[in-house]
Amino acid sequence: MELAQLSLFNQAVLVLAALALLTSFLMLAQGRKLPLIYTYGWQGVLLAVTTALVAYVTGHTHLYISAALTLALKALLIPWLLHRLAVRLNVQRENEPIAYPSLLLLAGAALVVFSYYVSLPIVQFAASATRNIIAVSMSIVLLGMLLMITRRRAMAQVIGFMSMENGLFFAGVVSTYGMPMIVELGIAFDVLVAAILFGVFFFQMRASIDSLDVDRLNRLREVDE
Amino acid sequence: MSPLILAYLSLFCALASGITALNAERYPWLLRYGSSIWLGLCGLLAVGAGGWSLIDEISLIDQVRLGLPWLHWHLKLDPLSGFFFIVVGLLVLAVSLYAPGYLQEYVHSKIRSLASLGLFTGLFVFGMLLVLLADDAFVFMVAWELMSVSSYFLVVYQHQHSANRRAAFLYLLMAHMGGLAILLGFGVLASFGGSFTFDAMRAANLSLAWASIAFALTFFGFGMKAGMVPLHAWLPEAHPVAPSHISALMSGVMLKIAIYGLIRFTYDLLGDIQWQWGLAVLIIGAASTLLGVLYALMQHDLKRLLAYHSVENIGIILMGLGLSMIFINAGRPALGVLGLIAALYHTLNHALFKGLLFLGAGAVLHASHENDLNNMGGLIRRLPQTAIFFLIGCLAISGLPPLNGFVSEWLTFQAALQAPSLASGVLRTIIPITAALLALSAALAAACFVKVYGVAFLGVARSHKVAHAHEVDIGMRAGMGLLAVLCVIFGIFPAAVINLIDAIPQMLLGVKPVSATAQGWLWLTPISPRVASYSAPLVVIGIVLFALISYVLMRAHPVKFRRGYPWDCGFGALNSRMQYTATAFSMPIRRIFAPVWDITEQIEELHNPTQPQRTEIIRHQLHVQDKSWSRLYEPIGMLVIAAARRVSRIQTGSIHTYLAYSFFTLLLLLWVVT
Amino acid sequence: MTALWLTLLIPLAGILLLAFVGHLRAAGWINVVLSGSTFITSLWLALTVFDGGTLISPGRMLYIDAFNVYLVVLTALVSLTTAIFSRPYMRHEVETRRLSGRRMRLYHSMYQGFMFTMLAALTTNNVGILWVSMEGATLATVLLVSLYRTPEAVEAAWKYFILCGVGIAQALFGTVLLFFAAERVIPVRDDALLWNVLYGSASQLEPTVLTLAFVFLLVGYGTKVGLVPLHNWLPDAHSEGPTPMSAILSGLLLNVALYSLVRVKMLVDGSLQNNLAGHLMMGFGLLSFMVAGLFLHRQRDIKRMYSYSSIEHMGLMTFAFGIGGPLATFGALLHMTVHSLTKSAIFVTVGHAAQIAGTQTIDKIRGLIMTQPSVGWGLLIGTVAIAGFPPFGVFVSEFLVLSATMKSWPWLTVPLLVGLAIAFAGLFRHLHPMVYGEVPEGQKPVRANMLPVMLQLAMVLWLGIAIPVFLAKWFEQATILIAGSSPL
Amino acid sequence: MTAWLLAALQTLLFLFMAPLLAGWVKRVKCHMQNRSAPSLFQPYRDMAKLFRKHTVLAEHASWVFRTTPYIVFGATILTAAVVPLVAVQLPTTAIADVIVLVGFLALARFFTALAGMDIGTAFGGMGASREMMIGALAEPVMLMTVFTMAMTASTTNLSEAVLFTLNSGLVLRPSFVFAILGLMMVAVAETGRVPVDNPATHLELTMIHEAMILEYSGRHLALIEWAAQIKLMIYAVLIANIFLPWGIAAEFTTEALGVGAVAITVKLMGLAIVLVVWETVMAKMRLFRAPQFLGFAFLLSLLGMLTHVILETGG
Repeated sequence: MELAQLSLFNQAVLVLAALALLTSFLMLAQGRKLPLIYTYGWQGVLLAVTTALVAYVTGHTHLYISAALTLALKALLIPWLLHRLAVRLNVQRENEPIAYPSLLLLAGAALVVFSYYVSLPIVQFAASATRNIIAVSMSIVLLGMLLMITRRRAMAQVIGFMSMENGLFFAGVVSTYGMPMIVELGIAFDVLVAAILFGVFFFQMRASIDSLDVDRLNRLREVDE
Repeated sequence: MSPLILAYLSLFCALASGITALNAERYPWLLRYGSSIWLGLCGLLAVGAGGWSLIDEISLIDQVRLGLPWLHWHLKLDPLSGFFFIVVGLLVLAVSLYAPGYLQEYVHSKIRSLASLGLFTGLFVFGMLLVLLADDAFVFMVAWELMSVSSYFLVVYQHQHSANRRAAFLYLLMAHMGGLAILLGFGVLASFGGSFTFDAMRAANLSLAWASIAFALTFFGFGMKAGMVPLHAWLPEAHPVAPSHISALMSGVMLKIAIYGLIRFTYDLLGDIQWQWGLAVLIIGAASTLLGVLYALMQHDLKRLLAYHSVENIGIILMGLGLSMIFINAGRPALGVLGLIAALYHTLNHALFKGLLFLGAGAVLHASHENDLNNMGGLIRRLPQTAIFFLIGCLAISGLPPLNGFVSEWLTFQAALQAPSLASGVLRTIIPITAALLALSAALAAACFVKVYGVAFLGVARSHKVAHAHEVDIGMRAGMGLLAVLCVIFGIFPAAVINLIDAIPQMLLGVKPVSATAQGWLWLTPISPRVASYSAPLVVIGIVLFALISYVLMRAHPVKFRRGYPWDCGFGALNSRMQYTATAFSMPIRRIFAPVWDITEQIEELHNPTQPQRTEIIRHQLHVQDKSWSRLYEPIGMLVIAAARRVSRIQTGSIHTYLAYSFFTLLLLLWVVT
Repeated sequence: MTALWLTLLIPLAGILLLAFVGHLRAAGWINVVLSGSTFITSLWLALTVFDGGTLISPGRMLYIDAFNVYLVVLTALVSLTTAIFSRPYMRHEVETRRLSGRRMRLYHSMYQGFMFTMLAALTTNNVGILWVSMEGATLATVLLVSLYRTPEAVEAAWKYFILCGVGIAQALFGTVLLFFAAERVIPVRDDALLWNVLYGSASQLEPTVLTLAFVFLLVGYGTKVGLVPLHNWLPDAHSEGPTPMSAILSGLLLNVALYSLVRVKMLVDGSLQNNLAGHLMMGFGLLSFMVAGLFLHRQRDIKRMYSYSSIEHMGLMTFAFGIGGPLATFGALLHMTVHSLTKSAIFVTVGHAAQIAGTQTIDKIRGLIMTQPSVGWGLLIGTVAIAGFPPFGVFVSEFLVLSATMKSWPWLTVPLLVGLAIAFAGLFRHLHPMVYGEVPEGQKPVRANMLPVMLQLAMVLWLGIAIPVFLAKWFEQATILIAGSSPL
Repeated sequence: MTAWLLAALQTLLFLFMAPLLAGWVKRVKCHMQNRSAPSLFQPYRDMAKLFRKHTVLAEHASWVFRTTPYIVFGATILTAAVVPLVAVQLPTTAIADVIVLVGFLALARFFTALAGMDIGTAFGGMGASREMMIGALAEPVMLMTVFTMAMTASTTNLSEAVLFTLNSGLVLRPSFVFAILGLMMVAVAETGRVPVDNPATHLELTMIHEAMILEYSGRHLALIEWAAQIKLMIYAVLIANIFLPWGIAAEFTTEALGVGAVAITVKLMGLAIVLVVWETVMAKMRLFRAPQFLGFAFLLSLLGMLTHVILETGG
């Protein structure tokens, strides 16, 4: 069913979802740390607004709470935490050279096509309004993983991990209008603790191998002898 | 009071002997006397139970509420297991007499834990007896591997030397693989029979293909444990390193439990036997016989030589079984029974004389702390009675007429000689050739044991320790004496033994070997008096008669004896180094059968620097290696290590590759599923 | 019901209590007392379930049936024995200056935290809460892995955190899809994630969505179980963390992950007609079994070697659950119990062996039997048991799994047997020089409490010889639940 | 009872004829090499002299050395009792068949080798080692010829085999031709005749059988020599009676026994001549050429068996 018949709010939801996907691509190509954190922040904002819109459109009041939670956690608290860490570890001006950025983006596009292909059988059962956004949410998850695989800096990997969590949260919102409240709280709490622990780990890595370059972490291997 | 109760009592005594030895650290006499008495009791009861069930030809079944909830332990004592009960019982009895004396030396050396020696001996005997009673695959496997594990702990008892550790590891690895193959064989039968009890397996009707697979697997498993040629490499490593009375038990009895397993599986569970199986068993048996004796000839470590020799005797037993399988399939059950009787009789004989020889080797080791033949010599004067028993053992194992080794080999020959009655021409040619191989191995065995006895006991002592050896104590001599007497008795009265054994073919094949003892106890006529007959008692009477006559004549014309120097071609001053050593003795045979071994021989001539042409010292180094190591065992080891190296490339250490692994697994699965 | 609440609340209280008092010398004893009381309440819980059948908490938040109650008891038991072992072990670590007092506080509270998350995962009725507690378990142990602050420990912790985080994220997506499929069928929105409700309406769930959900959950929880392509974090995490933690990680966490995987498989089997879930699990299980067996041959570090042995056994269990027949399931359940008991006993002796030799590299550990017979013999008999030799229980479960494979997939028994032989060769090749041989100079026995090892090996031996009737009935109820029919 | 008496008589006859055969061989050999020959009864005189002489024992010799001559002689007598010399259906042949006969000879060889090593000098060891090598290679050939005979006559009992060849009349069997040649070569190797070992030599390094009994003297040497002569006669009688049994007495009437005695003496003298011709023509082989010699003998007996299986039993 093409865009025209959808109500204005539905169209807005689709636009915001597309923008969130765009932020994932931006993060994929972004070398510097601070813009990376800000893009992640923007992705959080977009997801929160989409959730609020979906709540308004479908009338599921409890979605407002999870929207607020996302906004507070993923748009403000975690980016602020990461920013503070980047400044204290003075890695904010580091520019990580990304090998073959164009190839990476092409791979990202292929992932989006793949996740659309994978989510086809699910789509016809989904609720009408947010049906085809499931593919978008799945591709945000896969792009997050791709980001973690391709980046050498620990900070970039954390952000990849966090954007994956965003994708998952968005999938929950989109396909089933959010999970039961107790589960939402649990997930939010876990993500927060994970972020704190990442911070702790940054300092431990700095202390032990005095660099945040993940490729330096290859002492435990069995391939050479 | 039934044989089964006796069997349970003997099992209990075996366990008791293990447990009494538990605090042998503080009270060493507990191990030397306490557990040995229990072992002796266990041996007696085992012989009683076995004998009773064989004579009355009854088989008793029982269930014990242990094991899996739906598969309680099924136990059964029938003539076949009764016979093997006797074999185990006799040797355990002899070892229990022998052990106190032998362990005296272990008690004083502080570094080894006596408790583990006593405990695992008890468990070892318990495991063996339980295997014989097992009537379902679960108990069989539990007892089988209990036997393997406890004997592993005994082999690794003196674990200071790295060679012992390597031998023990190889032994446990091959025992484990053998066990797994047997488990798979039982699995095949169980999947057709419905459940793991032997009765269900007997009822299972398998297609020819599945039956052959099951047979191949169990033959591989039992053959590995018995020490068949391609899979024998662990035997000469493991048996010599265990304490001598344990290697006597292992070599004498544990190999027979593998033979029992093979007979139980092929004759009892599989039922209709194919001639291809028989041919395979015959050929592998012949190969084992010949290669076993050829390897044994090259050894100069006494216990290693005896261990290699077990490979030869197992080969003879396998040949007997192979022949009987071929005849049964060819519709000649009478001849099949003859082959089976020959195999069983040789099992009993081998247990006796191999046990005797190992105990003798232990006595020599105990007396002179010397294991290498090239340092022994002249022991007949230092250990007179051990020398007599060892001589009887050597005569028996070389298959010389009056003794028991000859009778079972003679029966195997008679079975082979009936080949013309078979239909297929191929078999008619192969069987005589294998029989010729058996003859060659018997003669080589005689050569080997002339070497052993001649170098060890006769001639002049080659080392100081051996020159001052002292006779072993009464217990050890009693153990050896018992086995020697049994060897002689079973050699002189074969007909009586065959009467005892004929309950087994009656049970397994439904045919009694009536003709063997038809002519009364005096004659042994396997097929018919016309075809072949051998009367051992008359031969012995002839020898005794001749001895009397010559004694009387000698008494009549006494002649003085004078001791003089042996002929030394006039050079004078012969010393002990001029005698033929074990390596020298086997040199001709080594040069004839050279391709059988990996021989590395070096002769270094050290010249005096001042006069280059005069050779100061000539050093001869010889290393004879079993060919199966370089052909079979090392390649497999290399294969596994190479595979492991390739596989370990997965663990590259970089987190990106790990993430990539899970990412691509997810994508692959998603692609597969949709 | 009170037993259920107590079993959960005691560890929770433990976290807070030990957070303050963890650095004291008595902390070890408090830890033991807490684990002991959890074990007693879990026994009490087991008895109530054994008589009264499945138990659902009033708020339908907790759900106990035959399957997870035996895992709860097993978890509590192994945590008790490991706590007993960890008291002297950790004091030795503190004395030898490898750990500071402050970190002991973190260690003890996280120990109880780990217990709480695992018990919660086992007892919860809500799939979402199951995911949350699995994530909680990961978070609790990640700090323990990097307790020693060596570069290797930090690296292992980082990899453990990232890989398990990514894995768990997949599982979350799977849970979302599960909820998506369930929500369409179950009217009440809030109990669309409850196990008992889901089982009730399993047949109406949409098959295609469920397959996708199962794939994500398989990859997610499979990472936690340590199936081969996803196993890379496991050897690093087990070898770098403190030994008590490796014992629990190896003995219990893998079981809980497999428990959740089997729960999902029961659900998926209900709706799908074909046995796709079973085939996938068998494929992964067999692959892990073979590859881990080969890995054993190249190990340098003793704890890494035994962690690969855990991967191998988890592979065997996944394979058995994959086959799915009553016999295979009974065998897998028995194998889970016996493996946990033996593996944690082995890790206890490995810990003491490492302390005796002062290092974890296999080449430098020599003559254990001579230095300290209890440790040497414990390690030897433990490895004999884990290698699957008969008198011990591992052989019985392997015997059952092999006979089940022989019935349904005869040709698969060959790789199984080859795998068993290779794994056995790998284990014993390294064990032999360590346990036997002369004592290297300067090697002194260590203060060690071998009671837990004796206790657990005796239990494994008892299971090997004769499975007690009540345990058999327990497993039988669980098998009926999972596979539908009873093996007896 | 007369059968047992006859058997005893035949054994005694066997014992006392053996030195005569040895004397005859010696005599023919000397004529062949146109040397003046000693009298036929020289071996008897040597034996008598040796029985009266004192015995000198090596200083380290144990009881094995002293009892070996009696055991060797006893075993050889038992073998002689079993082999049908003049008559066939004797009860003693039932005591042991051909394989047991080979076993007795192996027993004798075993103890001689042990005695050789008992002295403790290099020669004893060398002789024993070479004797066991030759014995080991000869036994399969001997048994292969026994198989050929047993397969044709479907019995291993000597008298039954002789009766079978007797009753089946003049039949030319290729397998028997090969078997005879094989048995002859084995006989040469076993009794230590020329190509393998030179009985008349005193050069220690070349002799095999002589080296083992180097230290014997007096009564022991007499017994050992006698046993060797009986062994030579046993092989000759085996070749003669099994493969060319014509003339042997089938029943116990006096004229049949007379004819049998005459027949066997003629056959033995003929065989002796063949042996002597063989020995003068051949020269002693190097020790490690003996395996080829015995390998060839094994090939002959194997061919004998194969021809029997393929040709004679009709596939």
